[in-house]
Amino acid sequence: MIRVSVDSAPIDVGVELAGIEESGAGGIASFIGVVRGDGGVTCLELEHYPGMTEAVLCDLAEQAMTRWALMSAVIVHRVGPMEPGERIVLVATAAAHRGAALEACAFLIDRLKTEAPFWKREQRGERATWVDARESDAEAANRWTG
Amino acid sequence: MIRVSVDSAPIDVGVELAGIEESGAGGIASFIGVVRGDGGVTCLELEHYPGMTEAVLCDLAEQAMTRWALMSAVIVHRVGPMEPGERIVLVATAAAHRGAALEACAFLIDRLKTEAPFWKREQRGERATWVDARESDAEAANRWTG
Amino acid sequence: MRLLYFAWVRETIGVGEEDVQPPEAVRTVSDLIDWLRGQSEGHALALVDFKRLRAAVDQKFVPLDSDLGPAREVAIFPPVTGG
Amino acid sequence: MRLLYFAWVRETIGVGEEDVQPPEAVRTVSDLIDWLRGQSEGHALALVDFKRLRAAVDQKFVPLDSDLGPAREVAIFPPVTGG
Repeated sequence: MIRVSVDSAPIDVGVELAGIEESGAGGIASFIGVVRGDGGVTCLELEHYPGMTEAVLCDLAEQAMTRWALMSAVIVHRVGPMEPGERIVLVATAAAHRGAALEACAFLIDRLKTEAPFWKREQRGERATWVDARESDAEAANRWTG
Repeated sequence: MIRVSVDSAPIDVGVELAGIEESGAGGIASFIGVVRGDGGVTCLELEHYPGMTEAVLCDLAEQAMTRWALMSAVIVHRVGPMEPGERIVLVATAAAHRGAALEACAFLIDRLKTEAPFWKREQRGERATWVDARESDAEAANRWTG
Repeated sequence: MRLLYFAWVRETIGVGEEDVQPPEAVRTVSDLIDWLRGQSEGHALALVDFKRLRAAVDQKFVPLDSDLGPAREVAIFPPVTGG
Repeated sequence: MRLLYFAWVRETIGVGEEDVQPPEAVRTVSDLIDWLRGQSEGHALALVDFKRLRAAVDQKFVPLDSDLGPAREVAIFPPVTGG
């Protein structure tokens, strides 16, 4: 089962994980990204490329399903404005054994960071700045190549 | 924040992850182990060594907190009888960045498998058999040494 | 040809999308960006530095030196920062 | 000295815990296991194979050749299978 969602509604972790548990897997790994409030950020806004985003996420989920023989892969990404403490992204993978689930989960979040067309803008009071891409993200994504 | 629990009550993932999200972390990684029904298993029973179990889990959580500079580490392990589809274990880690959270989560579940005094007995109808330890678990735990 | 802009590229140009008909000589994504720079001050400012730009043709990421081919939709944007 | 047994070691011996006073000559965990084998048929059967046994002294895992020292609680059990 693949589930990909890009939506402005808050992410309900309980519901998403309950859904993936029904796949009969022995192990479910997940990663949740949360808006950090450090550096005085009051609001984070996520812009994306509708249509392309969903296609990229589906393609990543399919790659993970095949490479790690997963039973399920779920990617839920929030867009629009959100506050510190709110969830930006949930990635979850289900497999017969834990090693596959954990690796596939790391693969999905690493590759999402460099391949999915999202852009973050941080608001600090009245001032808004677009977040720069990080070199460390490119390195993390590269370790899955080949 | 460290939270360790060994209990016969079902594991509530929503509650556990909501608790860990409050630590102000940017990333939360988790692993959930679920009772598999393959091979005709009708019931799984978990026995443990009260006192020692909690001490081992606390020690593992403390090691992970230090090694990956975590904000939180949670280990919740169920004991007693449970049915296929029910959760046996939840491990969750919170860190400023995803790499630390994901690695620490893998460390905790790998080491728990070989160091925490739990024993599984599988019931298939009337027949009960104690589960044998797996060589692959020892190998997975060893990769964190040194 | 439909153009889409995102993030600060969109903000600096002042529109999120527009339809353009570039001349025949515009063959690659870089050619297109070069040509767009002459369209307005906003375009010139947003598109000044190739190194800060990425592109997708018909919703697939491509290097900037790629041929446009029979592209219907070209998107120009900064490096992505999701997750 | 308090002894604890778990999993099939407990089932085969027939009790989960017992208090024993081994003779002076019992110095290591293996010595203790050897001595316990003579206590009952259940003990003999459960403890027949060192390779299938693990132990903890005062709630710390120890190799079977460890000295018991002033141990108050010794647990004998199969390799663990949690998670």
